Amino acid sequence: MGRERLFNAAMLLALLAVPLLAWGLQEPFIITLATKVAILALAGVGLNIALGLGGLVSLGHAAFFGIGGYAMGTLASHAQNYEPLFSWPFLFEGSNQMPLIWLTAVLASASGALVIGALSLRTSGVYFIMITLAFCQMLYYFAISWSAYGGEDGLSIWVRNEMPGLNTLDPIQFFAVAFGVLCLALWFSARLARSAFGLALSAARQSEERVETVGLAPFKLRLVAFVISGPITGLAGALFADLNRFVSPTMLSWHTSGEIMIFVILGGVGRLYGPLVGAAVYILLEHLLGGISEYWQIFLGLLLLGMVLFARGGLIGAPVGSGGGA
Amino acid sequence: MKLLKSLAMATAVSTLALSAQTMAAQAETKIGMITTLSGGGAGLGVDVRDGFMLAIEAAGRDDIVVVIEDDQRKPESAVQIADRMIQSEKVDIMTGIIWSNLAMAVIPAATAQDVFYLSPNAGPSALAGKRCHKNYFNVAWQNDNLHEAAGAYANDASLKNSFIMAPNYPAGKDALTGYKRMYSGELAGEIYTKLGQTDYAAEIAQIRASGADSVYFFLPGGMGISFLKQYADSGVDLPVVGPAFSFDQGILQAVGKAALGIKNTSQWNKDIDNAANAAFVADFQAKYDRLPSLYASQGFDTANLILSALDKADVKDQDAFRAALEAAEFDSVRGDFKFGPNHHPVQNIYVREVIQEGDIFTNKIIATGLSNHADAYASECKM
Amino acid sequence: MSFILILEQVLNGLQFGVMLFLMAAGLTLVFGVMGLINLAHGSLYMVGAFAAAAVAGLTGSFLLALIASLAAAAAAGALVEVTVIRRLYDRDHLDQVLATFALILIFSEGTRWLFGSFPLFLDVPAYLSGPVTLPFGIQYPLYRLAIIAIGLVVGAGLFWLIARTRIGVQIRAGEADREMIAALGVDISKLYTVVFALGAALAGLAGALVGAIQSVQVGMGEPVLILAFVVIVIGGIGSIKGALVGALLVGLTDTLGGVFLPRLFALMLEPADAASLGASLASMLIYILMAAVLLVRPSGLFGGSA
Amino acid sequence: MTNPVLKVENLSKSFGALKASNDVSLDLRPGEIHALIGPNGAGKSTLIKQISGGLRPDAGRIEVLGRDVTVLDTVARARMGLGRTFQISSLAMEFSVLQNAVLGALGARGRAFGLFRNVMRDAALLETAHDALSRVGLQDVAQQRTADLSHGQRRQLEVAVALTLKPRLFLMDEPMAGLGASGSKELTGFLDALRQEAPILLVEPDMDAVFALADRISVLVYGAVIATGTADEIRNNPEVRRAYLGEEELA
Repeated sequence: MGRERLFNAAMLLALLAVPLLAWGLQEPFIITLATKVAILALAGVGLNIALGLGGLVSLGHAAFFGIGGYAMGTLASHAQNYEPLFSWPFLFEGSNQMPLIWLTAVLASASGALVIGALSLRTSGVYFIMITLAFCQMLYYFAISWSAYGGEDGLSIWVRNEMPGLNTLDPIQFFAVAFGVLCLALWFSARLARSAFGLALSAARQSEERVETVGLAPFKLRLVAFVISGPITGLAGALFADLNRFVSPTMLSWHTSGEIMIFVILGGVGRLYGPLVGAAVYILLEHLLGGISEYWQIFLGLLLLGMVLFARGGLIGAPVGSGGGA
Repeated sequence: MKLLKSLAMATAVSTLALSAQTMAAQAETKIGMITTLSGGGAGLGVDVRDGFMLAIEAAGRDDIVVVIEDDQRKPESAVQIADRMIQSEKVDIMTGIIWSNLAMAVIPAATAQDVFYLSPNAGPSALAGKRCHKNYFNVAWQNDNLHEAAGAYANDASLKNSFIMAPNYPAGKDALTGYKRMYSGELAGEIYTKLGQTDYAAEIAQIRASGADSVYFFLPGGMGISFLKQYADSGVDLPVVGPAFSFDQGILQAVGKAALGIKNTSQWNKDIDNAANAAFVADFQAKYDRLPSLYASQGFDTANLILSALDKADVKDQDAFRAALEAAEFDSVRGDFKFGPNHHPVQNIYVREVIQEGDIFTNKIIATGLSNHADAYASECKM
Repeated sequence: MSFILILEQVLNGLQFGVMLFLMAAGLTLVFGVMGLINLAHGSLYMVGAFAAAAVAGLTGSFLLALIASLAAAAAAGALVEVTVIRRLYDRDHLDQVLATFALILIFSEGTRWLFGSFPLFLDVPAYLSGPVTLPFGIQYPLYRLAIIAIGLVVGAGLFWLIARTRIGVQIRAGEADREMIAALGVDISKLYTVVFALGAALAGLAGALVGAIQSVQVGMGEPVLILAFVVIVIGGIGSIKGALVGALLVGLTDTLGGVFLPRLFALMLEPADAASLGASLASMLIYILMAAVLLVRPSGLFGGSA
Repeated sequence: MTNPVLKVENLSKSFGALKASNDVSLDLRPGEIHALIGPNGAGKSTLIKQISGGLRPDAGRIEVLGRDVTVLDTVARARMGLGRTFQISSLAMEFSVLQNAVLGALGARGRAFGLFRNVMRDAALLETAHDALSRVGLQDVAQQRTADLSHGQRRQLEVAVALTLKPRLFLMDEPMAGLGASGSKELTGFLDALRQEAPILLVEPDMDAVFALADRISVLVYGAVIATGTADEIRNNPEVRRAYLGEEELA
């Protein structure tokens, strides 16, 4: 385990060093890029709890990513237009305070995860992949036609939401917020993996029969895992929407689910820092290849294919060697 | 061959820009173009870019740098590229976005950071009305204009009971609102289809049963092609009217004879007789080996507008440059071109008919739907 | 709400269902026999359509175009199977999803590189175009009837192949127990290539048939891919019968839902809201249907193993 | 004789034409080892699966400690103290031996929703786990990955995990399979002592172990119990001899 912990620490330090360096060189865009890596890694960490620890292949995590985004969009748009969101039981005109927005995003995506999880976990294998995809598509089509919040045109927020004590408009400070939340999530998922719940959940992934025989219900374990995993991806959705100051149905599309899954697989499924490495590599590829040619996505496709076929344990598996896992 | 040429040119330009980034010479004007160059909707972005670069290269100025990037039709990619262009490459002017949802994601933030945005295509109603901005100009039209002209034409052609149809998304609702704003007849039916729908058999059956005397539809890209082919094959021969989006050069060849004779509204066509237009059509065909579409004409006009303003003022002096843009003293392919108070064009919108010249399908102007038409949101705009 | 309109809509639903069956049959076959999730199946649909458009453009014959679509898709399928898919059989669904997700990127942008960024022309042949009057006075496009006919013929051929021929026996055995048929001396790798190419050919044919009345453009395969997955999940993965029933069910639900839901709401709400609420619910309908089926039968109507 | 810990009454289960369990009735008394023998395919595993809750019988009742469990699932029956080992070992292969044992102890505790504290530093769980491992002789391979264990060691780990549940009765499906002569002898001694802790329903083809251990033996042939009795009664029962032992001369 030692080598993996060293590698993880190096990755985290790199993610911290790059924007600080860019801040010194007055290169704000690199800071924004690093913030995007931190936020998408957070979305991956959320999925990795369900996918890496619990073995739940969910192709619908964009649903929570989108719910988090729209939670932010709804509150912030009402705040900026001074229209009350609801007047009963108290007059509430939305808010542009990040803590309250995060809380709403977490609660909304947790309840979404509870409903979708309770229904989807009755199936398994490919059917589970497809039913999570179905729920995600349902939300996607709903968002497109829900004209109250921009429908397919999406919803733009003029000014990034505020964080008490920080000026979130300054890229480096917003990076600090995103980086902090990512570290918190990584610490939490590390503790979770080693906790009693983590042990039982991982056992359910390996042998459902064994977990039943010791008297623990796999369905409950997986549902709780889903309800923990959803809000973390939802929180990432809220932060992502704040990064772009824009929310749109594309956050809910199955392509987004696919991309979040790519972050986890690229880094190495079940690897604690897998999503961080996966997100960083994917975004770097998208950024670097983007300029090369009009048909850059062919190269992206070839690289992804090569990684899946040859880097068996994902990008962390290769340098750190096998072993490890949850 | 032409693909490789435009590919090489695009790479050359962007690598040139990347290298030029380090020594940001003061005299230089930097233009950032974000448009869709991959995926299903790439045809529109390629046309805008080719039209734009045709004018820039014709001017032969060495103090203009153009950075071109692909937004993959994804709002978050467009925002990310826009942030880079504004924050790190310090562009003075931005342009290129095709789709309304990407425009809404990028333009408000860009204009708020003192960057001029000249839209060659997307003209969402919000940016023409309450949320207009002094740094935002639209060179093409406001999204409703072509639909309003179609409504006006329907009255002239005494169509009394039209069946109208659009996808179930904001631009679709704007389209039918625009049509109804000018149309004075009855509505035999108003239906919204699923975005990206490819099979319209059910809708055509409803049209057949509705007793309408004409059909007005707004279905951009592949949706329009599918509908037109299935409509032609269905034996329902009610006259069809549509906006230019389903009848421009890139789409017409894929629809073929199913589109012959169909009326559509557009602010541009290749047979508008003025010197600039004739030269544009000839030069475009010579350089890119294909007829220009209305998107190419919009890209070309946007470039010439910038060039005319640069002749009169330095882009760093924003007020002077804005005045130069508002004056719009350049010979547009549409003839005389002027802006309304909310920086949206006040222009003629023609009615075209699809014809066949040799084995190429194209359009010819048959009437003027609306002349000197401004958009309906100008009054809400307080700059 | 005339009776004729209802009948016409049912025919539309059937035609859409039959087309979905061509797509779903290949998908469920590949998963049933090789246990592989192939997200790139939609790209083979696109390859078929582009091949047909190209050949129709050169030769002007629709028949040659259809044959070309079968051949091109089968060739592309076999090539992809030998180079990439073969390495994925023993990998878990995760790696299969990512690898085939990458294949979508390669196919889409590769096709755009070869054929350019604009939609291609592919039209219904003269002898099949225009409407024909059916009993009850329904005017219905001849070409759509042709699609229903071709689809049913191909479907029957597929059932015959699975039930009666040697390859069919091997396919059914492979679905039951992959290790067993390897032990029995069946050349597994050849069988897998054949099955994959067969699935690809079916998708290519569907692409060509539909391409004539829809738009042949990059990315046309993706919305159909999602529908095909919904179909095989409802029908039960691995079961051809399930794919047929699922396809017809989804075809009818999507078509009739799109027509009747807005009218249903129009009784309650005023037109504009009814239209957009109806349309949005209609687009969500098949996903609601799939979730409902899975809740009642967690492995599909005719589903075997998950 | 106090009332039985486990009572099975008229249990029937058929798969199409095959009657896997044909009106089976048997019970398990405290402090007893009740062996279940029969030729392959007699329906022993199907019977075990129905008792443990993995399979729902077509007819009949199952009672554990006086409570009807016929409709309860595996998890509920396990919580009532039904410990089980599997014929084909079903363990968490990626885990270490100790982690599997701790999983058992966690199951015994019942609440698995501790999200923060490191489970491998939970003194109570570790004590139960180490105690069970040492009783089956696996304490010195505690840190090894289960996947790297020998087949015999995995059988021992199955028993150990069952022990951590502190069950009120054991269902053991061929625990001796794959153990060498010495391993079987050792486990036989261990089970002999274990019966005081909780009675054992033992399915085991190894005749020496069965006759050495079992207080009572039931013989299952084609899904039906043809005889139940002490080792001697079974050995001399003509029906058993004909249907099952046949020419094999008994030691």
